[in-house]
Amino acid sequence: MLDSVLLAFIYGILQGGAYGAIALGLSVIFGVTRVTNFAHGAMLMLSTFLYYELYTRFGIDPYLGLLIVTPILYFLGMATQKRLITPLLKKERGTTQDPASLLLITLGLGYAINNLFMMIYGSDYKTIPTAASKSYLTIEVGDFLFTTQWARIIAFFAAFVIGITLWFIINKTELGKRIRAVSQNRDAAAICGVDVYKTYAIAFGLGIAAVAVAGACLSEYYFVQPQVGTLFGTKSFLIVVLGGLGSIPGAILGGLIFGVVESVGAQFITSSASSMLTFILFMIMLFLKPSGLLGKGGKV
Amino acid sequence: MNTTERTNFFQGKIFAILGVLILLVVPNFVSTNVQIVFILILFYGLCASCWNIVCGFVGELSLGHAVFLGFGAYISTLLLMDGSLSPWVGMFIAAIITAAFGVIVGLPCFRLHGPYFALTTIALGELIRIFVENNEKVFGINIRGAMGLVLKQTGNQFIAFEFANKITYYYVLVAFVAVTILVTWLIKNSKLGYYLTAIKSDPDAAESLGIKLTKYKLIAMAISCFMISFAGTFYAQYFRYVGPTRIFSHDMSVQIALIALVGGQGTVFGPLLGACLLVPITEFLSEEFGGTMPGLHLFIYGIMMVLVVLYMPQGIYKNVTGFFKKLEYKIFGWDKANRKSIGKGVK
Amino acid sequence: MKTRKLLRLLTLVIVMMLMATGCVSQTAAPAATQAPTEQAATEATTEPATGSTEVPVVKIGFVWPLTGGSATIGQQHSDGALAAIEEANANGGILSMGGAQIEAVVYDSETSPDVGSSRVETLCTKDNVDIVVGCYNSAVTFPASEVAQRYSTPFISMGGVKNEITERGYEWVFRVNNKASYDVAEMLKGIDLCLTTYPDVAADIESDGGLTYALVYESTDWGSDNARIWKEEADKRGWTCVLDEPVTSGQSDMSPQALKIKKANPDVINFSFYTNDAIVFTKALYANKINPRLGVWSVGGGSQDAAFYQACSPAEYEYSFVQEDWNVSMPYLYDWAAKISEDCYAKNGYYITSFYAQGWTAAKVAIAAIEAAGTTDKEAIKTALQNFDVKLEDCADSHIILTGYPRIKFDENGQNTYASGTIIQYQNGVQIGLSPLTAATPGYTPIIPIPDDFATRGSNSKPWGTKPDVK
Amino acid sequence: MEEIIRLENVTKKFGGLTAVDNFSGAVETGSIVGLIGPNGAGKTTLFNMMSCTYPPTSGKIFYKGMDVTKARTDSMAIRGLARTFQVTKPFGDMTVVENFMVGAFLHTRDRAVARKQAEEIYEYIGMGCGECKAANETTTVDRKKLEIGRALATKPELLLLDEVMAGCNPQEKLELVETCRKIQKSGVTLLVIEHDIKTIMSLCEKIIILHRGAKLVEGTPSEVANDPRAISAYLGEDYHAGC
Repeated sequence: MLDSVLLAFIYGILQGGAYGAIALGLSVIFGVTRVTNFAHGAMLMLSTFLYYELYTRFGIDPYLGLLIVTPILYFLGMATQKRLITPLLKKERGTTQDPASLLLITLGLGYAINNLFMMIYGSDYKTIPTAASKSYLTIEVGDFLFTTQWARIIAFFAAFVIGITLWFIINKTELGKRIRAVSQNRDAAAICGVDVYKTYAIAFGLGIAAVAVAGACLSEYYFVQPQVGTLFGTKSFLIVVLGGLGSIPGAILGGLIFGVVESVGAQFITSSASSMLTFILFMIMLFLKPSGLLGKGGKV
Repeated sequence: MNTTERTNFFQGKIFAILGVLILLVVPNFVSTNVQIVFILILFYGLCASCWNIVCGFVGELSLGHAVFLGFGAYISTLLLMDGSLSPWVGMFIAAIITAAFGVIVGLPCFRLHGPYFALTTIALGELIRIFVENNEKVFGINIRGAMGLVLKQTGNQFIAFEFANKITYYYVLVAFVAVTILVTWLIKNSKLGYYLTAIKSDPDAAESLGIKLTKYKLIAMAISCFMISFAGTFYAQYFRYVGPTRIFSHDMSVQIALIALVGGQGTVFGPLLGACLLVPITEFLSEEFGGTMPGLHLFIYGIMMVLVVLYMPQGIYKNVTGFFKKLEYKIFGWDKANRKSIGKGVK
Repeated sequence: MKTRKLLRLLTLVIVMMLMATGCVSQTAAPAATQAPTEQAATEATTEPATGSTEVPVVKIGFVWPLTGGSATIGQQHSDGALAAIEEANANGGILSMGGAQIEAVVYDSETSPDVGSSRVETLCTKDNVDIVVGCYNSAVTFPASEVAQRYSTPFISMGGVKNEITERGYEWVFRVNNKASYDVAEMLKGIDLCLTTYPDVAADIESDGGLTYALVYESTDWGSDNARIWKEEADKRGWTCVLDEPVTSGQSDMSPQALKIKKANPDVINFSFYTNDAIVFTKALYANKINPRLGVWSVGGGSQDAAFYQACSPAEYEYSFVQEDWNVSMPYLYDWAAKISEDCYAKNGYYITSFYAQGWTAAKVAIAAIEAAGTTDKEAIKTALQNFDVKLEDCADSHIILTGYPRIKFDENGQNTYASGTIIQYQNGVQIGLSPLTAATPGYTPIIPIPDDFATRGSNSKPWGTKPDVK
Repeated sequence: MEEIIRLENVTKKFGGLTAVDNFSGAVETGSIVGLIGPNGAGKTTLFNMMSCTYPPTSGKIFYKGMDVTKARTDSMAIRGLARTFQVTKPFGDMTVVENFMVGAFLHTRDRAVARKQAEEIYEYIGMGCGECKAANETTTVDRKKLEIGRALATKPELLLLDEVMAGCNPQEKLELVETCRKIQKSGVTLLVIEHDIKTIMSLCEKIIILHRGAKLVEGTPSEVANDPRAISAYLGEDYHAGC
């Protein structure tokens, strides 16, 4: 009994790390621009398709493909902010705030991207059969057997690498100073000579680049399929809110909690009931402390 | 309010009246296949109008409204199947239960705003879907889990809400839509409507004027759930099958919301207009290209959404009515003075 | 002022009249032939048969899930059905109707019940097809077939296994493929075969307190239906259920489920998943070295999909049992089936699967029924279907039963009682037919108990789709 | 004279920051009181506590003798307390008159009645814009007036005005002062936050100076103007000299 719970806990942690890696970008984008990017899942899916194309056409492993895809997604993120969100922010200045429009535009964008890929690729489940997905890490001590794909372990550590990188960029660089300034008070930052919209675009780009890295790890062991985005997109939201919107460690912590609850929960109740558990956990959290576990207080 | 406006009732409304006439009369003369599209237009228009009552006026984005649609469908159908109760009665019971459920759900949810509210509604929708899919029985009621509810065909029976031809279904739906539009209109022109618009604009200021935020939001929620439950009953009776995977789906919720938003949230006719625009397009695209280019119609949904938010943040309602008004002036040559008085009516 | 008002009123009236006439003139033509209710619909369709001298056209409507959860499967159905029609047209169309060409109208159900039934309605009303074929998913087929019943249009159900589809007394609905209860019965029969082949294993199980099984299934109509029937049947045999695990579709890791199974330690695992979950589940079982002595039994679904075998390595599915919804030995038993398989590979890049064969057979049954009726009168087609009786051995020219059912004959409910699948086991990566005997690969027996050879498993495996060496 | 609102030892802390520190004071019915002090002195925080936007950390608030420390914001409006906001909060989707109607609906359900009252207030306030103008298209001064009018529409007994004259030119300020006087004459008690010392000195009967969250001086305009503490902390020597 204890064995299986312990193992479930470890599997949950591993899975949670991957969730966290995906959710990080979302958290950063919200923290800086206050935009809830409903197109996050779609961006993830888009990146996995780019890896898939690179792999099937040129045989490039997604871990290598990172070098190509991450910049592409970074610019895609910047373009999204510049072309779609900034015009809305500019329009809203001075008039009454309508935060719904920011939700809607990303929702529409996500819907469009998801279905565009459905149109192009159909809904086949594609896989990228690399070495990392085929080789397993196995620890066997008597009855105790822990085994998982290397790709999953890499995804777990990727969460921390992405997290630390983002944290470093935001807290330790000149660019980060601007980002922090803008996220705290956009008008004051503008007065101090920070190009607010450019900084927003960079932050959005960073968030999307982060999801591209997570996409590389995911595409190593999961499917490449247009609906993958929706699956992880919804989860990412729950995770980010649980951990605290805008908090980098919060996103990872939220991911780990989700993974563990799903996995350990399934040992005691049926799996489908356990997937309800995560939703319930999310809603309880929201009603008790809407700012999330590690989020800063404030009105929601 | 000047005299010309009163004497010319038709002024500025001619195309609206024409539109209503088309919706009322044309389905009589078209093939069943076109009637189906008309039914879908009104069905989605109805759902979007109900969504609009709470979300359009209060300004929060609910992405879980399919839950209430499903509640209506399930309760009235279960009453029919297990209680042999006519859907005409059952739908009112369903409506009351759904409204009560809406209030219970709304109580904690309305404490949240913006993305938090939207995400909670998504979570709620998924939660209910998974719950229904995995439970055969709830409180001793046989909800039949993932199998869904299947209505047996009994022939053309008014009492059982079953008709041989589409046109009868259509006119039943017309009645539902008319009631919903009327309710929306009444709300918009009453204290409730003013309060909701105030809450949407600025909750703090609204509260300082003595508006009980939660109370009025919940009233709107109750009305919205009450009405959308009728749409649910209609869905069940029309398709004669309710499956949790579809009716509680996230896609359904998003579709309802998108139609209302494209049409124009917070307006009386906007959601219906949105359905008139989007449903025929998507039906056409999915019929024509569904086999070759799956997802095309949903892609169009997404693109429309982005364009509307960017260029017509109020929805197409304002632009469409504006266009038809201009057209009217051109055709009928109304003078400029009148035009000004018309402009006054717009907020 | 007064004249102006009058003028306006006049214009209004004229505009409205124009609109009204516009509507009428647009719709007058179809309205005359397509007025609602069924007798008008038959009127419209009899037109080509009676009134024209040029080659008439016969229309068959298809609704498959081309998007949504089971899209990959629906695509294969569609491929098969279109290939069947192509072949029929090349052979001169419907001969009894003077070589009428067959036209296929294909719609996407989006794996959604309401869309599916709307599409069937469109087929019945707008396209005026003579027969409707679909829709794979039980949840879609169920309401969709009712629409066909309402429009008195013959409906050939293919793929949907829900028992109730042909248990409603609908005279216009015919199901070529098997019911869910047949699926389960076949699997249980397969297990019985294993036990009778190896009495020592059976004795071991008996001494350990009887057979235990675990059910893992996606929490949808199909999955839970299958689990329910399995449980009912297993209860009759006195087997013990040690795990009943519904799983929400779309899992990215099934290790927790694997742990649970390991703890429950069943003799048999039965799972029903579509492609994505089937892949993740199979990988997790293998990684966790779960080795039930009577093996892992899949109801089909994802395990019959080519995509599954591209994603999983042979070691991962080695020794697993699959209930295939067709006779897997068809391409080895019949030359014509082998040729169709080759053509399919040349065109679509895969050898025929159960889904392709199902699509093919359903289309062929529809064509044969129209051929037998000799007219597009729906009543006649219905009668032809009711009297439909074709045996596998008679298909050398007509190629109807690509699925390998011994016979197609519908009972009073419209169910083809001869529909059967095959229980296969992967041995060295090759599909070995085990049961029923007509589909068994000669010279093979099931490998039971499953050897504990994780270190070497799959090292000699041949690629998926390799023809077994018939001993 | 009767006191309409009374604060007893009210303290408000935001985290480590003490915004209002042990403040006690009262406003008499029918009077017009000014609340001044440097930025960050806690004026708006006091307003927010009086209108029950948030409760004080400690201390008590009495409105017409009733303890309202933990009352809800909306209930205060029904009791007769209305306020304006420093940063104007018009209902941008509505016209000016409709804004007033929202206030008027507090005492009526009838739309026609509300509209009539709103139009009366519109005349009373003397807005400079057209009736149909959307509220978010108005000028600064009209927005300030909109705030006042909307509050007035709830038929208050106590009106809290938070810097309604900020951002207005001298001419407009004069207009607003007149409006305030008119409101006071109609029987409404006024509590005014303002930065323009000259205006407030001429308008108010009593003035309270807040400094770092605590009450520094309280008294008539002339008393305050000559108080050395007030001069050193807020008014400055110049003002004293100029007087």
